[in-house]
Amino acid sequence: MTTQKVLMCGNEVLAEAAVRAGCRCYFGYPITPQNEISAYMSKRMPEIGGVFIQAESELAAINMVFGASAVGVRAMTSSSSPGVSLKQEGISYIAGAELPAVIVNVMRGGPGLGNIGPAQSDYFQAVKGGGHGDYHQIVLAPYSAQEVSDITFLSFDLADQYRMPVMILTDGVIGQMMEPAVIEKKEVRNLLPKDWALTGCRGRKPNVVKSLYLGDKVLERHNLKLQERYRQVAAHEVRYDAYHLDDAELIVVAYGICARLCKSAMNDLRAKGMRIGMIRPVTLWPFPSRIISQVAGTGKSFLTVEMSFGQMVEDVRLAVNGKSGVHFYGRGGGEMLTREEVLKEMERLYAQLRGGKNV
Amino acid sequence: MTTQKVLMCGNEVLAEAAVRAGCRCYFGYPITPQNEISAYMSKRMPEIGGVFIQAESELAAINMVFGASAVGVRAMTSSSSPGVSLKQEGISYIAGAELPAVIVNVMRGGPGLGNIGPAQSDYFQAVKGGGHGDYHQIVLAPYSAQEVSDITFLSFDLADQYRMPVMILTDGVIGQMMEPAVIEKKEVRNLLPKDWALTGCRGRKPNVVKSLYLGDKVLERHNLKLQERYRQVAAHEVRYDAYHLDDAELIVVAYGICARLCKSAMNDLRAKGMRIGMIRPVTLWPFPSRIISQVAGTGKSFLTVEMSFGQMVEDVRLAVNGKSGVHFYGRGGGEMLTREEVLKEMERLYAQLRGGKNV
Amino acid sequence: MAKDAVKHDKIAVDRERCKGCGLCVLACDRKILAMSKKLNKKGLHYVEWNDLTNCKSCTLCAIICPEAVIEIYKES
Amino acid sequence: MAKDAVKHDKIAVDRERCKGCGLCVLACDRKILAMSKKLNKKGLHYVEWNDLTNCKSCTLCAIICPEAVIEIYKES
Amino acid sequence: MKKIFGRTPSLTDAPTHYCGGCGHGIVHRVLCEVIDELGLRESTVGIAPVGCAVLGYDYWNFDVSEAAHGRTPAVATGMKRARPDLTVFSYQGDGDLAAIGTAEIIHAANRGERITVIFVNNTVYGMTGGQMAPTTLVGQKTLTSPHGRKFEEFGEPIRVVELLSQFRGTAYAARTSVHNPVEVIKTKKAIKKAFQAQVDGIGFSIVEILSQCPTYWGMTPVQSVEYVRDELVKYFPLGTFKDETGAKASAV
Amino acid sequence: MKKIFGRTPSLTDAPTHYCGGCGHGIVHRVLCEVIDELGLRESTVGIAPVGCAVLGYDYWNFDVSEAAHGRTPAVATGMKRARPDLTVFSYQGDGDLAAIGTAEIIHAANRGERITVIFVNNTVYGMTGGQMAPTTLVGQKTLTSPHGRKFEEFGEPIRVVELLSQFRGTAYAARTSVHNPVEVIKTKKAIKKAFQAQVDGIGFSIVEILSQCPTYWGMTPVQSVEYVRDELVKYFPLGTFKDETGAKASAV
Amino acid sequence: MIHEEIIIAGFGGQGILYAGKVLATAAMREDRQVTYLPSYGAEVRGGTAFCHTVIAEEEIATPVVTDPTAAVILNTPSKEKFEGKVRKGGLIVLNTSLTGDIHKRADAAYVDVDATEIAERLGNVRATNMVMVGAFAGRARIVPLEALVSASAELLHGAKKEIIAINEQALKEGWKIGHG
Amino acid sequence: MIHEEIIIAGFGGQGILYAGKVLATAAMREDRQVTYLPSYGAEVRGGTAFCHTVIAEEEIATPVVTDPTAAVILNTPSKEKFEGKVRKGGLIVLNTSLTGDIHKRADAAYVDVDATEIAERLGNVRATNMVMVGAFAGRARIVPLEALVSASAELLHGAKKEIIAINEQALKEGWKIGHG
Ligand SMILES: Cc1ncc(C[n+]2csc(CCOP(=O)(O)OP(=O)(O)O)c2C)c(N)n1
Ligand SMILES: Cc1ncc(C[n+]2csc(CCOP(=O)(O)OP(=O)(O)O)c2C)c(N)n1
Ligand code: SF4
Ligand code: SF4
Ligand code: SF4
Ligand code: SF4
Ligand code: SF4
Ligand code: SF4
Ligand SMILES: [Mg+2]
Ligand SMILES: [Mg+2]
Repeated sequence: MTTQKVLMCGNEVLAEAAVRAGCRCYFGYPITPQNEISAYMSKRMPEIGGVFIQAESELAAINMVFGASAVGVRAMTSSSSPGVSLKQEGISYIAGAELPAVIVNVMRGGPGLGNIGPAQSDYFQAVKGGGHGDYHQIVLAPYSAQEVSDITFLSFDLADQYRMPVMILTDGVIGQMMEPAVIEKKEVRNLLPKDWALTGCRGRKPNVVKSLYLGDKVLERHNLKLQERYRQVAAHEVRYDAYHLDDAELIVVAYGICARLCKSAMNDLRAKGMRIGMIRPVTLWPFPSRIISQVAGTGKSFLTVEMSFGQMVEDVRLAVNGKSGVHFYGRGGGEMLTREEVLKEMERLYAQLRGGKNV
Repeated sequence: MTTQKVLMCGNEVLAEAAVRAGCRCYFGYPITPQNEISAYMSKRMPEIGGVFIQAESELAAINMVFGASAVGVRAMTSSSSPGVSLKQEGISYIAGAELPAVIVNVMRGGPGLGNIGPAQSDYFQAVKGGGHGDYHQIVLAPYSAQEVSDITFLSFDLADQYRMPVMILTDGVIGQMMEPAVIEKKEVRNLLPKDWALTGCRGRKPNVVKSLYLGDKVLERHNLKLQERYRQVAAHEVRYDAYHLDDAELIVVAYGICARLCKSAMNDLRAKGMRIGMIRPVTLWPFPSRIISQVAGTGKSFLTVEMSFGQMVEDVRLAVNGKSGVHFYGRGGGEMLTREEVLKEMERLYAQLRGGKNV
Repeated sequence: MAKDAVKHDKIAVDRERCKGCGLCVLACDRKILAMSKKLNKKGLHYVEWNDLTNCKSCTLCAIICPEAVIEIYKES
Repeated sequence: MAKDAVKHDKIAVDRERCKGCGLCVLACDRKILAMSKKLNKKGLHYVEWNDLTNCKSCTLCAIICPEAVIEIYKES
Repeated sequence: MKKIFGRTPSLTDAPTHYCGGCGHGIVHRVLCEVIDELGLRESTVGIAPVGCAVLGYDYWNFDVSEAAHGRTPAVATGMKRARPDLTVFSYQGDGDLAAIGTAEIIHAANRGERITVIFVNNTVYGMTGGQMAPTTLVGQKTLTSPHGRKFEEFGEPIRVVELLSQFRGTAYAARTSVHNPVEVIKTKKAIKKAFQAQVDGIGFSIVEILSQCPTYWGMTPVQSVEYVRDELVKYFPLGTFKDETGAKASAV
Repeated sequence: MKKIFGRTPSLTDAPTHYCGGCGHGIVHRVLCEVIDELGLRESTVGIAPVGCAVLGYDYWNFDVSEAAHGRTPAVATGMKRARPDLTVFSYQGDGDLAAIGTAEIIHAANRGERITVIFVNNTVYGMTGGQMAPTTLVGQKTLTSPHGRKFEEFGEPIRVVELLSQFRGTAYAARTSVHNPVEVIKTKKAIKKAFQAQVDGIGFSIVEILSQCPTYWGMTPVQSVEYVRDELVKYFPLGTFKDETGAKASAV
Repeated sequence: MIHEEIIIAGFGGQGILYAGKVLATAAMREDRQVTYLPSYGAEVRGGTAFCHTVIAEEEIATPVVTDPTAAVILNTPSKEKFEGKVRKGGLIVLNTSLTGDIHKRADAAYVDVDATEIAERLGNVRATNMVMVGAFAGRARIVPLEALVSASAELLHGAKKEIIAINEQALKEGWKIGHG
Repeated sequence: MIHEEIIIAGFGGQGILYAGKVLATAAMREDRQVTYLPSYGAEVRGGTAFCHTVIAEEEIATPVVTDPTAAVILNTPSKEKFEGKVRKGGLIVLNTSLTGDIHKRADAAYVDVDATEIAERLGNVRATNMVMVGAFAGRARIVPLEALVSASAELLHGAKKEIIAINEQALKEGWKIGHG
């Protein structure tokens, strides 16, 4: 594999980027629309002396990740919505035990078995915590094949740096779509050696990996440490794209595949003279609340566009905190939004805003 | 069993109330601090010709609930945090398949294995959706043994009426604490016959219970139907207690065991002349946003108190929408808040509010 | 059986539903069935027969058909 | 072994850690061990012995002890 | 001329979504024939798996439920315990039953749930594109075993009925196949026995059916049935592994 | 006088939290002795279960991980595949292994993971207060089988090593007990063989150890070991069910 | 206004939880507000067992007793743990058979009860808990003796008559000592 | 400015997805923006197979083609499904060997290609897809023939030389027809 431009589907780009990012263990279980990841890994891992296991279930897979990570090796699992629900206990354990791990959710339509269409309806699960307890995972949402690659490299570094789970939250279209990408590492971070890993206690005291904390306030202290780490992540790792915030009267907020449609529609409408801007969160947790909060008020309104019935919009509302109107447009159940309907909605809302009061 | 006052722990009150509410199938798996429910059911169910199974896992238990409910029988499962994480896929399926079901989460400290102390850190999981897809479950949070009983009766009716999962979200202290209660049904609802249930197709067309919806926009339509139902629930089923909202300058928002502490502290401080009020959500979903929104502004501030590092406070913020300051006080990791610390925090904040600007 | 099923007195096949798998052809030890060169609307070669005199209405072809599109008749 | 373990030349028992389960008593076929009437700080009857002459340092008592609080010595 | 073979009432008139030659269609038909012959259509609840047979409710003319992947035995347990008067069967693929659903099937069998399991073993994950399953043969190439399943890495195919027949709760366990009409007829007989075991309240019953997946075996339908006949049955012997219907039934 | 019996280095000096007479303590000790005798302490990673032995890391003087309830075989798989040079064992109770963790243990065995499983079967859920386990004897009263386990409702106790020894991936499978010193010694030997199988890369190894839980059997410690001796071993026979260490080891 | 927050502590097997329940049940039958909470948490096995009982006229804010008005202490480790925690002016009831009679607190009232010995004398050492509860109630006067006796019987329904009788005796003997 | 949104449709086994990938790869090598998306969703088996290819100069908003500028149609069910969907003034390439040559749209341009027959003549019916892609590209002129030929070879790396050669031939013959 070279670092020249390749035409691969998002799932394959993700798999290859993971390999190049040093992922040496992949544990999966079949589910559409992410099967290309397993298929790719089943060929690729043996080539580089890595581990591929098709686990007996998503539960087993996430716990294999726990094991590989506990002995200091970069590990990943991927699935789609129902399978990711099954991983929630495991993710909570990984968070509690301060292990790095990369988890991929290629979202599909829900709830239940739903369908295999592209969706963004697991935002809450990913961002608010589908597992139990006060924990967070870093959540990254790519919107192109190139970004799938970049984010995958980043995910492994972030996971190691902060010793916490990182979720790549994407959807069936990003996963299935082929688009040119250059798969190479772009950012370098200084990472500490994994002296906490279970590598055999030769020459040191035994290490323990655990999330059980007994005794008076012991678990609370552990939690406070985690909370402090989450604050650090929130302070340093927020990522987003912003367009035309200065003059925009309507700011669209959208992530992943939706953001592509919105950006294109925005460009068209700006060409017609409409002052529309956009914020595209790349990290969904930590959420780019600060920038939203900063631009809120000052005569701007927001439109959140999602392929769900309204999840991220809550984070937008929390950031705006009443200073501007926050509108929502979305579809769900595995239906893909079209560029045209998003454009129409933006146009309609913009006209309405201009026409009347600042709704 | 009579309807006289009994002294039982919350878990046992819940179990007995479920039986009296017509629950005929209970499927559990051991986990502290809710084991009294299983133990009680293992004795009680055989007495009334009901079903008790200790399932092989929480996953099996929630899917047994799915099965019993699909054939039209009232069914319940209970667990505590890690076990409830394992049920998330099943809950999403139940929601998608429009089945009634009652799920109990007696929360403990997390994340991961955590400890078995009382906690409120699964609020997000319960309320925002720990499973995949755009769905909701009704979430009820009792704060006394008596309310455990009342809410249990209500849960089965709500589940049947709206054909959706209902979660009783409580914690180790409410579950373990004994307190007098009268276990009897207090509200009557007109419920429709379960003509959708799988009871054998004699004399009718076959029924199907499913959450898979294939074809163009079919799943979206199903979701829109669910969304409409959720709006109905939100319009009709919000429950809360409110105290002194008229004159309060500081309004405390707390649920479950926390609300007891806060109420008592509020009473003490009011006796000292401080204008403190309180809202105690009984339904966490649908959340009592309207009342909060109504009283917000008008010179009032809010203090949310939780046994977590801040989860419900987001719903308070969303409801307040910037019209008032929203403060947070909480502890986590299975540590129980004390009445004294809550009182002190209320006092401190109240003084600060009075002293200066409306923070 | 759909209206446009092709019938004979011993056998009827719903050609439009036939998936052309050929399992019936394999099953018939009298070699009565064969795949048509023609395609049905789905674009699949369906099953057909030429001479049914030897057909003993043994139902073997129908028993193996995954689409359940074969009916068999016999003098009563 | 904790400092306050009660020692003899053939056997030593950490009485404070003894949980009084009596499995060692059962294991010793020479009936050398017995439960004390007295309690340790945890409030448990610990194990004791009277005459160790017959003790053959066979280690059976130590092998069964779930708390691993028995040490055995032997002339080398 | 009298019709001596046609569709049975429990089979709806819908065309299937299965690939040409797929064994699922054959199994559906004999299953429905058994239900009709036993007169159970109006008291039956079937459970469709997550797998190629997920649309079972389109083809079965009686009450049908879906279940989460692998959990049909738990769903069936919930149903049967709640309504012992119903006839409950769970229809499962090998990924569904022998991978993610391992715990559920073992415990349902061990508890002796009075349910019937129709287990369609095609040695791959059909619905998701032909991945390796717990029943994939050693050496068999699949999407996720591109060089063939290696014993050293992924073990041997699991023999499900042999395993389950060991539990006292299991009343009936057999393996059949649908690669030719004779085996189809045997399959039907086995399914009938399995349902009878349930109706008689004897215990858990299961029929494992070797079934061709021409698509993900990369074969024509004809090659695929020959592969069942020549290869699959070597590792997965056909036969009855447990049958307590006679003994206990008379006692009932 | 020379010390001929004392604590082994792999056993920390911490007092246990176990009830008096509990078998876990005995198993811990012999396990640690084996690790030391094989010189594996510095390359071992143990996995503590969710169960009474959850605090294993307090007692084991080597690297230890926790795992979610029932998932230790998956965690062990992840570890061993990632770092084949480590010695990995999973310590599990009967609730952990035979109920919630059924799928994980079966597939780890079937894949022939080079891990060692120490399976402490005390026929109840100790940590959560004495509920019925998959290994609870028929008739045995527990918190959730107040009138004794009924076969008709909950089946028979699962015989784990018999089941697992059937997979070709399993290199060593034995059942022992710790109800008297002789059996403790046998247990130690079995554990040693099991670790040796791992070290030699032969396959999956498991030792099931019958262990008393005086607390939830409602017995004194002495009664509890007698119960193991007189009752438990009748249903759970002691012995070696599979041993490929000799054959394959020489080939390695 | 009555508001008692009571810790009862000892080791497992001393019937600590039962003692708390008897007290709580008796108070409930007297139409008091009452909560009872067993200690559960980190250390399940070994160590001390204890429970929280709150008896009050007003709604009870929390069943968790952090600042006890009284401690009923049945063994030495519990004495070590709770003697210092009782609030100023509070009440400490000691089972002197096991704890000895050293009083570390000058700002609390003590009732010394040779409870284990009394129970043994009554024919069942397991009635120690009832002697202690009786002594506490005799002093604190928040529930009448009769209510305790019938609560004890109610909670033991199905038990042997002799045991019920011994418990009654134990409560009475304790009460006498507490009442002074 | 180039902006083509192309549907290629036929039945499974006709190499529909491969055809789309060849087109997309060729366009990428020409430094165009390009996306390719196989249809996935409800009906996995049976029915038509199709894919979406978008080739443009600007960033592509969505890979999902809802309003195609062109449809490359390989069989009758696909004709039924997509002929009406092509946008006004768009291009429809028909494999007349299977679809026949009836043109239902007056507001779209047609290219009729006897593709199956041509492919059979070239010695491999499976090259039908390349004939069709060639014809489309010959008409639409968004990628040069050479780019298609090398993309086809690139994607078949490891395949037999004859097959690659037949594909090349098929592209060329198609191109000629499209080019007109
Ligand atoms: C929790 C979960 N994991 C994975 C899937 C994806 N999935 C759908 S069907 C299937 C397995 C199909 O294989 P099998 O059970 O053998 O049935 P077949 O299609 O071969 O008949 C899988 C893994 C899912 N829907 N849910
Ligand atoms: C997912 C989950 N379910 C349940 C529990 C509660 N739990 C803790 S230990 C345990 C089982 C203990 O039984 P066993 O495995 O037999 O071990 P023992 O205590 O008897 O040694 C259970 C169910 C948990 N922690 N997590
Ligand atoms: S009925 Fe028998 S003989 Fe007639 S076509 Fe079918 S298989 Fe052949
Ligand atoms: S078996 Fe059925 S589907 Fe297959 S070719 Fe024969 S008639 Fe057609
Ligand atoms: S060493 Fe042997 S003889 Fe000596 S006390 Fe122990 S068991 Fe008895
Ligand atoms: S076996 Fe150990 S713990 Fe038990 S009584 Fe003997 S010395 Fe004490
Ligand atoms: S993929 Fe295999 S199992 Fe699924 S329908 Fe096609 S042939 Fe049947
Ligand atoms: S409960 Fe049972 S298994 Fe657990 S420590 Fe006590 S005796 Fe041992
Ligand atoms: Mg299969
Ligand atoms: Mg156990």
